[in-house]
Amino acid sequence: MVVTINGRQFEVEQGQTILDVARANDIYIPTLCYLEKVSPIGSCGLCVVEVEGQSEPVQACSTYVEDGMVIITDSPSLFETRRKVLERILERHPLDCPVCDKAGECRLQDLVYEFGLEGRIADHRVGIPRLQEPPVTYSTPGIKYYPSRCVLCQRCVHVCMEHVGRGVLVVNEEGDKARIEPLYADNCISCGECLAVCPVGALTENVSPLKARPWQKKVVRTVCPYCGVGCVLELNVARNKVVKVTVDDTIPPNHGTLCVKGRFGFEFINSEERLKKPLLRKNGEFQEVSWEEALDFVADKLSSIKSEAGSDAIAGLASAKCTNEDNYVFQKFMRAVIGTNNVDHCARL
Amino acid sequence: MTVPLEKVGEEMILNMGPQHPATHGVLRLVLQLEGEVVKRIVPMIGYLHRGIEKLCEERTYIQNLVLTDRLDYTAAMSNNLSYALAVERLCGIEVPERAQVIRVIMAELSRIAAHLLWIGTYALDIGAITPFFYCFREREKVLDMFEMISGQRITPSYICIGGVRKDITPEFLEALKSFTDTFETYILDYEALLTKNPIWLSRTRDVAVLSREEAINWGTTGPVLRASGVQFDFRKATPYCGYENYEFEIPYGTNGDCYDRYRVRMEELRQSNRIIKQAMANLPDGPILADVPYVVMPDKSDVLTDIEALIKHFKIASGAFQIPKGEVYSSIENPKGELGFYIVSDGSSRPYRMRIKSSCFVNLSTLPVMVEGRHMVADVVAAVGSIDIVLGEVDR
Amino acid sequence: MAGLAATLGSGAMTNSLGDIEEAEVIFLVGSNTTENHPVLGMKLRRLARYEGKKFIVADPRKIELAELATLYLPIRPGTDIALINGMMHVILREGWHDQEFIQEQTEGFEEFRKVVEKYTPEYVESITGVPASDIEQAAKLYGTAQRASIIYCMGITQHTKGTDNVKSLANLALLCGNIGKPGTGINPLRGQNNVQGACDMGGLPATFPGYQAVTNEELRKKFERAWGVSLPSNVGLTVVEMGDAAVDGRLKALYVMGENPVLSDPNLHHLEEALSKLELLVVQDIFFNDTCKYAHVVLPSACFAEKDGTFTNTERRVQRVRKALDPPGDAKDDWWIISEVARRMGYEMNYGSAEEIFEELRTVTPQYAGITYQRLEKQGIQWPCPTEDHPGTPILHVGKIARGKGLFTPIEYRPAAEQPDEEYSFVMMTGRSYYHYHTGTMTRKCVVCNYFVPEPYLEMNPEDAGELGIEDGNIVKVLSRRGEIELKVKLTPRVKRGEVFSTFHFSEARVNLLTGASFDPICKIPEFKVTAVRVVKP
Amino acid sequence: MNKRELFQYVRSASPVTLEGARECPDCVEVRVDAKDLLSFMRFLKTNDVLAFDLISDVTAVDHYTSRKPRFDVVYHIFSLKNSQRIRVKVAVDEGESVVSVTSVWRGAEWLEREVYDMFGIWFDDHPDMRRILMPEDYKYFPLRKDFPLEGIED
Repeated sequence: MVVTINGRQFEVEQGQTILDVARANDIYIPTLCYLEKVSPIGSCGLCVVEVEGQSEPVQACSTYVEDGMVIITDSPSLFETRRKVLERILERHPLDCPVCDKAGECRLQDLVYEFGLEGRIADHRVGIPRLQEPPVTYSTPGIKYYPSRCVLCQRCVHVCMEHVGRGVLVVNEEGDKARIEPLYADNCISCGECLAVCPVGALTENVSPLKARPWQKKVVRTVCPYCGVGCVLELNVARNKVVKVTVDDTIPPNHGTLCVKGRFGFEFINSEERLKKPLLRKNGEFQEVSWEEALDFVADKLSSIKSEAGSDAIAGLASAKCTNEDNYVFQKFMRAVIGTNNVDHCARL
Repeated sequence: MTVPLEKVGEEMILNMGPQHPATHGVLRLVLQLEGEVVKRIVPMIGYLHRGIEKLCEERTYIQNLVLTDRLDYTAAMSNNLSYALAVERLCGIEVPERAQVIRVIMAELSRIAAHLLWIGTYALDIGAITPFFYCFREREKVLDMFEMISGQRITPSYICIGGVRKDITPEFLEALKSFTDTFETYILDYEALLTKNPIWLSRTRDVAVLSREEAINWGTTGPVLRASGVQFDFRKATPYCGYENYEFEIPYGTNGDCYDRYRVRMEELRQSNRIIKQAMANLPDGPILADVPYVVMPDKSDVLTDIEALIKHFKIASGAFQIPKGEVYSSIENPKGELGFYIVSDGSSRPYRMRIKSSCFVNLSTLPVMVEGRHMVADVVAAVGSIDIVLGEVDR
Repeated sequence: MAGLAATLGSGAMTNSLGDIEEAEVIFLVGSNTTENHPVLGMKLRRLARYEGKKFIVADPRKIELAELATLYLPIRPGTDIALINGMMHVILREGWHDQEFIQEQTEGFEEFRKVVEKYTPEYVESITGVPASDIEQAAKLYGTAQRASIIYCMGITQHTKGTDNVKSLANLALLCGNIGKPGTGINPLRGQNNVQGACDMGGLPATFPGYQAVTNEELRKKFERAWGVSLPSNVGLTVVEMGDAAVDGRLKALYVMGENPVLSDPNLHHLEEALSKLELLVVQDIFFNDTCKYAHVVLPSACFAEKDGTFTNTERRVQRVRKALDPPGDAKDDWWIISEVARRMGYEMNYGSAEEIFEELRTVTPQYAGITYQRLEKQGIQWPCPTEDHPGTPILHVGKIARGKGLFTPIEYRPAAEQPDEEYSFVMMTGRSYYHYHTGTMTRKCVVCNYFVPEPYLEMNPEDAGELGIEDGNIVKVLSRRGEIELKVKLTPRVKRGEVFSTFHFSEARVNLLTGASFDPICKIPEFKVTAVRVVKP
Repeated sequence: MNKRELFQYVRSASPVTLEGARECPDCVEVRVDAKDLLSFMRFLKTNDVLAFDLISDVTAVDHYTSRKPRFDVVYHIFSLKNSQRIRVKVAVDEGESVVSVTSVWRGAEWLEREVYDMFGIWFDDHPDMRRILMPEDYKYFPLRKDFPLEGIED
């Protein structure tokens, strides 16, 4: 099957949408509600393109290619329609940018900036600024939900239904009063997928008290410390504290999906109860000591036990939570330094 | 440093500054004196070095605008103008007519303010107390006008990339009108005090002479160059902001001494006043900000009521814009001379390299030529004052 | 793991998470995936609900995937072997087995065949409580599928005959030739983030890094040359044996790194007695956990976010862990602490960075030989990866079984060590929950996890509770032959009659006080899944 | 004489081979090799058609790792006669030095001292080559790209 986009021919197969073909050949079509890992949603109407023989522009994300289609992805009238789409959203959008956690990484901001929208468009708009409405209770304490910021792209509804399979969120009521609602809240497993796909600040992270703008934080890719699936995630760090966990959709094994422990379980890193100093038990009581003293004590005690009772009187428990390097050094220590094979770890638990 | 007894009568090293009333800021002069005559003079600068050029590399173009106020803080508006012109030329932004005329008014007003401050303090250096109060009386009026329009007296940041931040109000025009009408007579008052004053003449005539060749060879610009007989002004040579359609002359001296520098600056007051009058006469209507959405900040009143403006404000302030890759050197006629900005952009929202060419820095380097072997300590004070240096711009 | 090593030659997951969707039928046994491996659980839920994959779920509890499964086998705890033998009996009877694969790729088929004869569906029904027709259907589903994958977890391994369970699963896979192809294989889901890595790195009493046996003379020579010191050749003690050795005084010192045995090990009274007898107990961890109460020295270490290194996940993928922030106070990297102790004991170990250690370990570990930090920059590589241009191995045993021939091992069903009787009438299973992780030192500090599951609980069948007059939310006393604890009851139809379930995340009610000392003879995994207990209303 | 004529003239009449010449929006830009810098500068000043007599600025740009000869010394010279400006660039690597143009324009003295002070590029036969803004004994060169913004305390 052959399709021409902006005058260039492309070989395509059955079942591809126009947006897939455009993205495969890096032709830019602006999108808002499009989400790769779920079936096309088609709720925003931003990705409209003109197809020869069709009177109305069609949505690229949900229109499948047919043989001989001629598609235009950019024209003044398309620009106008897309602007109208954005304006309709912006009419109800509150002036929260300075206090919204998502500002700086918000898809709506990028689009408005990209389209260079001016304030003078929607003349019938009432000039009263819509101030921030307080957050509404959501199905998990890990997420704050501001209904007034929602752009009704329904990405969260689709991801919760199709990708996660719990179907907690629904679109409630119609017209102006329509908004997303966690109707089946007890189905929620607080995996935070809705938080991850929300393009605006409607769903924002609620675990870390410290917040940071994109240019104030460092994003480090690492592996989740919990179960064996080994999801790859990104820790957003600001002022030596983990602020948020985000994830890259292209990296296996989890391809952009996390669970509650991966997404929200990072508070232990900066918890006050973390051990900060070596402790040595002196006449029954633990006292904070320097590294020198603690290490000397351990080394001397181990050496004396080794000489008195032999190497096999000492055993070591390695850890499935430490890195390969830690475990390698540990078993090398037990075998080469102590001289025993009494090394095990909790693989059995 | 205590001088050993047998050294008396021969050479003496004298440290003048960096804390000294006559050095117009933290300038330190090391004088090698033989009796009163200055054998050798070595200016030491850097006490007010804040590393503005390094700082500019870490901040976006919008944030750097605020730094430019702190260069020549006696004429902040024209610093902004020079920086704005450089960035606009880099991005190819067309500034609307009205904004250009407002910019001319503001640049000339800051020139008047800077020169009034110079005359006041220079007279004080030489010993004349009263001109200080006269000059600062007018300077106060100019600063009030700045405050009226931008809310700030010294560091207004009023001229921004793409135009000016606020439109001028009728009250401002009224104040400007009354100022320009009466200013001519006040200049006569200053001249009555100084121009023919015998003490003034003896302290400034033939003091710190800089010949025409030396002035050009040393790369001096502004009143120092013009006093040495070179009729050169960037507003005429490389016109910007529409200076070509204003009539004004370039005053210039003959033998390049302190007196000529004084006369050139007094004359420039008149010319600036003339320019402002012409500008006020044909002030066109229209927008005050260029219509370039991706880099020009929206007006603050819109930002508080309108989501598109708020989003644009947020994105521009947080440096989401991209200035095209390239480099530009643009300079204007600052009250002290040429203030040039050499900006190298790597296509991001932060300048890769921002070089600020300051005229005071180069003019100050001519001090040894003016003074060594010819003058005594008292004349050093007159020489330094006549160059009119502001250490903020010299040290950056 | 030992089971798979014996039958197939490699103990790790044969396929990878990425190719599970190519299976037509997925046999999920002993794994509550949606709770313990949530992201994989989501994928399985999608496969079941939207892509029409057929699921056979065998689990004593009616876990979430059971509701989506085409066939749910509510099996009695500890009777897995009988079920699998029953399925194999039907497959052999119907002739669905892959005759040609068995011919070329396996050995020991005939003896195995005789043992399976006896496991008719009716006989299996009497043992497992699963209706005969379901067993027939399960066998039909698995036998006739072109590609069928087996996924199992601790539900299979944590029994006195855990290894046998794994071996019988291997038999089932070999029987139908479900090996070495995408969407097939026997896939153990490792419980923790780097348990696969810890085993690979030789954190086991019997093997050096890369599963190279300690007893093998020539391999030991290799390590002696690498480390410049003579090495012991006797197999060391496992966790459980360490407890016994400490009690009778043979073991004097224990160095615990990143573990909390006082909560996670079975038979805790015995273990506590052992720990208090030790002359030296060193605990190196990120929190002051329960084991630290018995420790003489506690050393603060850096957590995963504060160190560079690599983790190996359940599908043998080695992935980079990067340092995001500085450790609190004086906490240090684990390898730094150990190398400092080694230096003080005369063995020079000065590593500059984790990368240096990795460079050394990949020279002695054949499976990791081709992996470097530079290659891991974008994404992980699945071992075995012998050379630097080798792309990694998503699927093991492709074309040929690693061990040469797949080994059929005839296995008889034996009941669990501790059967319920009139005094201890309930069978208790211990396991993990979705919101918490192992000994809870990490997740109990997080507000979201604590919000949903703040305190320990006991899952109980509503009818059982009714007979004993227990309502939902009551605090009950749970006793076993070794100890007793108090738990809050949570009535749920998920649990069958006569069975109860609890988790070991909570230090205020340590479930492992109840669990027994019996463990699997070969790989020493304790019997967590079957403990006879009595539930009493105080 | 407008910019285009100047551009043609400089290329044609230049005594040394120019490594590069282009017409930027603001002024003509020429790149010269370090060894024939002085002769080219003298040509610019003494040639009466060009008459580049006023030294506007001497500065440097640190390309750090993005280019091999790490630094570019940039001269801006202005002609009072033609009211035109020219930008002359010289590529300099770390540790290399450039000949001083104070013999052509005395005004470059302090400008070159500042370039040394900020970038560490030495200027040969300069009348008074030492730091100008930073203290005499300062060991680092602040405007280099590898110098941290918050400075180095020692």
